[in-house]
Amino acid sequence: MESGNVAWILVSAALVLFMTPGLAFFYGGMDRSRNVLNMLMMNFYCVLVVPIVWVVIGYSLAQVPFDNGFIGGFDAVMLKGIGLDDNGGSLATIAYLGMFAAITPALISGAVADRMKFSAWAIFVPVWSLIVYVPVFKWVFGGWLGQRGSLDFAGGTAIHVNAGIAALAAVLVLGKRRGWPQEGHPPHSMPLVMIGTGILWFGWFGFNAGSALAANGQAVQAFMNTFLAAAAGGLAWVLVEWKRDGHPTNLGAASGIVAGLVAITPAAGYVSGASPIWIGLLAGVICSYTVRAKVRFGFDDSLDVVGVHFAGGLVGSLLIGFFANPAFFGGEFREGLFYGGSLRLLGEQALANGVAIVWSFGLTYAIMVVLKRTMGVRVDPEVEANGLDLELHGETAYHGGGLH
Amino acid sequence: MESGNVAWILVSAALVLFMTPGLAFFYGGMDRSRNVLNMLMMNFYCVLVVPIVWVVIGYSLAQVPFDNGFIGGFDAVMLKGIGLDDNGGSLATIAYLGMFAAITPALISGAVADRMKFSAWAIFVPVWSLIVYVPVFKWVFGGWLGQRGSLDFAGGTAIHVNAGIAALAAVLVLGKRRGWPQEGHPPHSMPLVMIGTGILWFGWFGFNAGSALAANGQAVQAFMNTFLAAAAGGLAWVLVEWKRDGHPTNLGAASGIVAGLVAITPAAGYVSGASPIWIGLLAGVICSYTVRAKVRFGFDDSLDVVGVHFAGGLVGSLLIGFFANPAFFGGEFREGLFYGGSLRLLGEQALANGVAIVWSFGLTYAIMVVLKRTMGVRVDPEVEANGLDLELHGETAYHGGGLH
Amino acid sequence: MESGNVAWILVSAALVLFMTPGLAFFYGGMDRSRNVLNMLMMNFYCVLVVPIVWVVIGYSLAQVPFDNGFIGGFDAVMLKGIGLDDNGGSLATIAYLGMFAAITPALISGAVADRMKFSAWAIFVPVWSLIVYVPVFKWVFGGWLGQRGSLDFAGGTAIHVNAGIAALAAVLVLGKRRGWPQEGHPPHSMPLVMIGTGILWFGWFGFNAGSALAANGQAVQAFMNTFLAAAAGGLAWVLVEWKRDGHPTNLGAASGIVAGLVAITPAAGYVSGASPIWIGLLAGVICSYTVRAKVRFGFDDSLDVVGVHFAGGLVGSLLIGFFANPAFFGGEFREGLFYGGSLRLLGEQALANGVAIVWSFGLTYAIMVVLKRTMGVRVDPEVEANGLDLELHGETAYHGGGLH
Amino acid sequence: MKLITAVVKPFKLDEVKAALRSAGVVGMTVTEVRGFGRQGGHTETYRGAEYQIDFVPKCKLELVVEDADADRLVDVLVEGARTGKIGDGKVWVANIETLVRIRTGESGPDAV
Amino acid sequence: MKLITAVVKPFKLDEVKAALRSAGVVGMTVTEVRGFGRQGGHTETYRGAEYQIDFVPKCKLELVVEDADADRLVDVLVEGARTGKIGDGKVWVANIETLVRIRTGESGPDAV
Amino acid sequence: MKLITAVVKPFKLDEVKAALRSAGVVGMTVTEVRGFGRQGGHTETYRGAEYQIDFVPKCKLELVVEDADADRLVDVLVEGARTGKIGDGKVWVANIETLVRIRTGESGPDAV
Ligand SMILES: Nc1ncnc2c1ncn2[C@@H]1O[C@H](COP(=O)(O)OP(=O)(O)O)[C@@H](O)[C@H]1O
Ligand SMILES: Nc1ncnc2c1ncn2[C@@H]1O[C@H](COP(=O)(O)OP(=O)(O)O)[C@@H](O)[C@H]1O
Ligand SMILES: Nc1ncnc2c1ncn2[C@@H]1O[C@H](COP(=O)(O)OP(=O)(O)O)[C@@H](O)[C@H]1O
Repeated sequence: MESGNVAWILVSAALVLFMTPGLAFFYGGMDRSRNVLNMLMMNFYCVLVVPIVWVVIGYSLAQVPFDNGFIGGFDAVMLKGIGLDDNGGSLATIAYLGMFAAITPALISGAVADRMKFSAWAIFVPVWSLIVYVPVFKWVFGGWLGQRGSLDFAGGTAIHVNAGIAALAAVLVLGKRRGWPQEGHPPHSMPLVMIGTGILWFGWFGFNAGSALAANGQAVQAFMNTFLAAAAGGLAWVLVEWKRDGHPTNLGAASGIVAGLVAITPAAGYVSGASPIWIGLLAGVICSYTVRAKVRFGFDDSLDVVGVHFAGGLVGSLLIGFFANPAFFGGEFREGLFYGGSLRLLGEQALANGVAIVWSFGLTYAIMVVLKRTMGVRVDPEVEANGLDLELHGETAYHGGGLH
Repeated sequence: MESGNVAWILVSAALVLFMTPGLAFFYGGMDRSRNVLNMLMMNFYCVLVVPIVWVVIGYSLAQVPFDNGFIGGFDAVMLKGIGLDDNGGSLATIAYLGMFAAITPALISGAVADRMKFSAWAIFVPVWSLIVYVPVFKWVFGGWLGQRGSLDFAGGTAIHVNAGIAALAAVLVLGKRRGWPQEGHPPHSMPLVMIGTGILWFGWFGFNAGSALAANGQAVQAFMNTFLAAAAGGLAWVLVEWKRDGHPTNLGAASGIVAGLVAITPAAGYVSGASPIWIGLLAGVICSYTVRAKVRFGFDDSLDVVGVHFAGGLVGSLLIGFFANPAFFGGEFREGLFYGGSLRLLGEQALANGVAIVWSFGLTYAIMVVLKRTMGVRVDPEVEANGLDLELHGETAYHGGGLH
Repeated sequence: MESGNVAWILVSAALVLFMTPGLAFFYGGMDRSRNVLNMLMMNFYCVLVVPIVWVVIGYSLAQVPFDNGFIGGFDAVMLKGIGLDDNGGSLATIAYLGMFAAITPALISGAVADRMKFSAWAIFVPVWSLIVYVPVFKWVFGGWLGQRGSLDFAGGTAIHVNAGIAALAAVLVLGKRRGWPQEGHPPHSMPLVMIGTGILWFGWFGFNAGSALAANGQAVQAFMNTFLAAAAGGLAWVLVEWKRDGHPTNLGAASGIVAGLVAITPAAGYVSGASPIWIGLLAGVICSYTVRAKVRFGFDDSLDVVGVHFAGGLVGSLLIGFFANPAFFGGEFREGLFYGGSLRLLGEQALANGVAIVWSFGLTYAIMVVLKRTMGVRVDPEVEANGLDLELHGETAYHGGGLH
Repeated sequence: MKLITAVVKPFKLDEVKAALRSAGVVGMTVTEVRGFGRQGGHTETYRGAEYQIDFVPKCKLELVVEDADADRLVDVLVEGARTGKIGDGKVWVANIETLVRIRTGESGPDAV
Repeated sequence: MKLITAVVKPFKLDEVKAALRSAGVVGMTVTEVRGFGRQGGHTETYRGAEYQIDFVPKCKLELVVEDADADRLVDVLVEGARTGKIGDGKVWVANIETLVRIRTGESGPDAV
Repeated sequence: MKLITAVVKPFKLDEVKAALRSAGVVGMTVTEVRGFGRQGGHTETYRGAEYQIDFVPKCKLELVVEDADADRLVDVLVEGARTGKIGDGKVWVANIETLVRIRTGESGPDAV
């Protein structure tokens, strides 16, 4: 592999690693000051445990042998047989994919905020990674769903839809926060939210453009798409809420940026021209409404993982059925409806997401129920009232003045 | 284009994108806690609207056709005709330049802080981008000013002088903040300022060294210059204030770093050896005094955009006339005075900046006056007193304790 | 040099620059709110003064002539003779190494927190860089210790052990903080600590993988090692404290991540497979105990520079003697004990660290004593009580509400 | 007139406020405070070092009320703030001489 | 002696302080508080969900003064803090028994 | 019963608390406040512009105590908080009518 490609994959991997702290700040800022450290810890924990799980067994199960459509095997356990030939190209890819494995369960943490036992989370993350993330990843990237022709460039189905629907299953088992939805909890630190947003967008260039696994034209287009869809998503959300709620807000901008980024993720290497703008705009508008579903349907998805990641990921994934443009890329994938294609691609997208949704929802629900029956998943009401930071982690986020 | 160059441009573009949040935190930390979200929003808004404007029409007007000395045209509207040949090289450059387009109006936000209507800002940004930024950019990079031989490596004239003088025009129309200059408002969060400073310096390597549009010797020297000038600028400011005001401060270090970075921006690909140290030192010393001009002359440039970006950009741009060293780069530009050149280069630098200043000041003033006469540019005194965060955005930066 | 390699070195250099602010936030968040700005300033000061010192004289002394085993000379003073041939490769390396020179003394700041005169620090940093850092760097990288066969990939001995033992010497001269160890001072802002942690990990990919000075297989393995050791270190620390103290904490996760990163630093380009996981786990467990040494032995190392950087660096450096795997890299270094090597490598590691420890401890102690006898190193008790931010820097970290 | 001061658990604030409002209270002033009492503090552990935090977060309410309402409102307050667990807090009542509404200059009961 | 307590709008604090200083006050203590009153709170909207924030930021001033000065200073305070808009705040006065200056141990009017 | 209010230097808080505890105090409430007084404020310089900060950080303690203990505790407090330097703060005492323990509803001295 050329040094330029190796450099690009390594940079992209570092960028995706940086996204998990970014996500932690994005979520943590939205949380109350007595639970922010629990939120940070749930996220940081993912980058502690998943990397180990990934290289010990996850990668092997997710990929090797490559021609197996359903699940890999044990051939590459603990990186067995992975050398540095090809200038380190394959090892770089494994590291890069490990970053994705780490951030995916972290996405779910926003939904279960403020009430989940950390001990349960500590078990949930590696288990979920192995029995939910790994198979869906396999099926979508190189496995049977991918082989049928569904497209997912950087993880719309495998990551956002997957984690988003898992978040729904998790909160259905976990139950609502004390006082929700009557009591509101505005973000305790909007600057922290915006720090997270900045890091997320920055890192997402690695997430999407890195998924070309080379510094080539497709990477460049994915980069441009990531730039435009995020901007369009943020703009759309801000305009909707300005009209609807009377104010253009920072949280709206941040949420719209993330919605646009989520939606372009599956499509980034397949669409071109003005398409990312349309995808971003649609995602921004739609997600600014889907975040309201939780109140209507009564599931307490604390920080809107379902409304943003599930909805945004699904929107983006289905829009590939309209906007995919193989001619532009000189690629061998199906055309979208707007580029002369048939309904076939849209059908494949629907199928792939449908399978991911069923698998992820069902198994996540099952994992949560087992955890609930064994160790319990929910903190005591008093712990919830006093705040998880102090009760579970023995820490307090801010200590000021002379009072300590 | 080699993969190494593509990788470098993409990384640089991501770094420049990251600078706008960085700028938001740098400015936002300096602001009072009741206006910090408005400040963040003004900055983030730029990366929402400008990318769209840039690819829809801005880039085309700014560049295509390339041989037009005054203004581009409509040939590349909505990226028409831009493919992925040359390994994505041209598209990468368009994305990269889009980041510059986005951060330039964001610079102005520091001047108008605490009192500008967000609705007026929402119009100002795209309009200013198209009728002020785009032409100046064209003239300097490839247009008539550049063709005459003036030098601007990464945007000293096109970005910092341009935005800096626009900031002056904007505040002259907008008027002073209530209570200024009698009432002082120390930074509400210095750690936030320093977070912004760290991000800005980090991102600035992409801004300057990326402007070589290749991972080559010129990029490396631009990188080294960015490193040294920032350090020298920060050191100079700190030493000046230590002597003058009695304390070495974080805000002084941060301001000096930014001043050094601004000053080296136009020169980064043209100077070598000890020159960046001198440029940084001079910028640090000079800007530590120019920030005082606002009180003497009575214009309320809230966060010193004029004193740092206009002054620093001008200093750096004129110093090219002394320090430019084509022999070192094997480049085809004129020598500076210290390297055996004539006054010609200095003259061209003065001309280019003079033209940018007149155009930018005049048109920015005109835009602001039109906005003032139509929708109004200034919030009500009560809004100003209560804080823009709550009044304009319906948000509060920090919510602590049990009081909500 | 290929453009891909140049790109990678430049990116790595930018990442390492970003680490110093990251370190500042990591330390600053742990500090009390009345001293956080002093802590930030001590760190930022390093990136202001050291870059200048490095290019003016440090690099030359540290490297040129290359075949001198003990100390360089004056041939490359102020970058004399360094051109842009080889596509800027050598200049890129000098910039990259300058980042390391800057962060090394910054590490020490955590130990002397809350009581050192900033004026003394301002002298200490450049002096220490030249007479402690530069020789040790030379001996380890290309000098007599390296020539004998000791290994230090990215600065375990030259940076972490060196700065860690210097921290011990510094606090022995400086004395304890008022009230220590009876009075405790919990971190004033854990989110700031975690922001620093995120930046440090992100930047450390440049620190370690960049040290291959090319985007090649060794860089990729160093990257993977950095990923795994940090995760394992964080996991180990969290598990130890969960068992021992009853809570898994964010500060534990952060400290373990840093401990893992420190320990893998010297080994990153020499070990493979599961080795980084073992190294990270060991470092996490060991450092979670070595941080307690300060209370037992009564030296007031405020933010655990000795317990984390000295201990972690030493652990990692010695473990090379067990885990070094030249066959995997096709490299020409000695095997570790687990890969069929003799005790020789371990002996060389012990020698190199021993020499670094003696030199660094002795000279740092001497510098501090001289500073103490001349200008004084310690602030007045009243300054310490009122906080260094206000007294030394005339600044306050946070200004909230209407009370100013 | 009377000044009722109450120190309560932060998460009870909303309930107390609602109860007082129902009881006719139209104004009060709240402060974030730290309490030291029988409840004791807690321990936080950072890098294995224990820090004893003696002060726990509380909210302090201050209400100026008419003499006749004082007893009743103290009861309402006590009712609303009680969890029955240690650390529920205290209420005390002091006499005050004047109350003035700044906006209008009204004083006495009219100013409440 | 008297303890004057005032709750005022934060942005009026500087003016009030200046007015009191001119009226001879040399010491006071200020607290950031949150007020609940007729002024009502405000609504913040996050992701389209409305949060009712009942408590608005206020500053509380406490001044211990000599009996003879109390009325005059209340007037100065009311004057300085008034905007005429709802939410301007309240002033109340209570009797206190002793005032001691910690530094010197002086007590009574000398301690002010 | 009596309400003792004290404004002290923040870094003296721990000492004062310890002294009061030794003197038998089992409960108190502390607030972060800002003081304005003879001590004067300080100047901060940002980008060469001076800002006069008049208010310095202080801690305010409130203790409700039995009448008989008040004088003694004031002395303990004054003792513990004194540095002898300007700005040491003030202590004042007011009468209060009732004290209620929310948890139990006890009132008067039993509620302390
Ligand atoms: N004597 C006192 N004076 C002032 N405040 C007190 C006093 N005693 C307790 N408090 C406040 O009441 C809170 C609860 O008191 P505590 O003794 O912990 O529990 P309880 O009221 O249930 O006996 C304390 O945290 C403190 O804020
Ligand atoms: N009865 C009261 N006791 C204590 N504080 C009060 C009382 N009523 C009002 N306040 C304080 O005064 C502030 C202003 O009161 P509000 O009723 O909003 O307006 P106004 O004083 O103009 O009638 C409130 O925010 C609150 O802090
Ligand atoms: N008259 C007063 N009423 C209320 N608080 C006061 C008064 N005078 C001083 N204080 C408080 O006491 C603190 C110390 O007072 P100061 O005049 O600075 O010093 P000293 O008490 O040593 O004379 C002030 O910062 C303020 O918080």
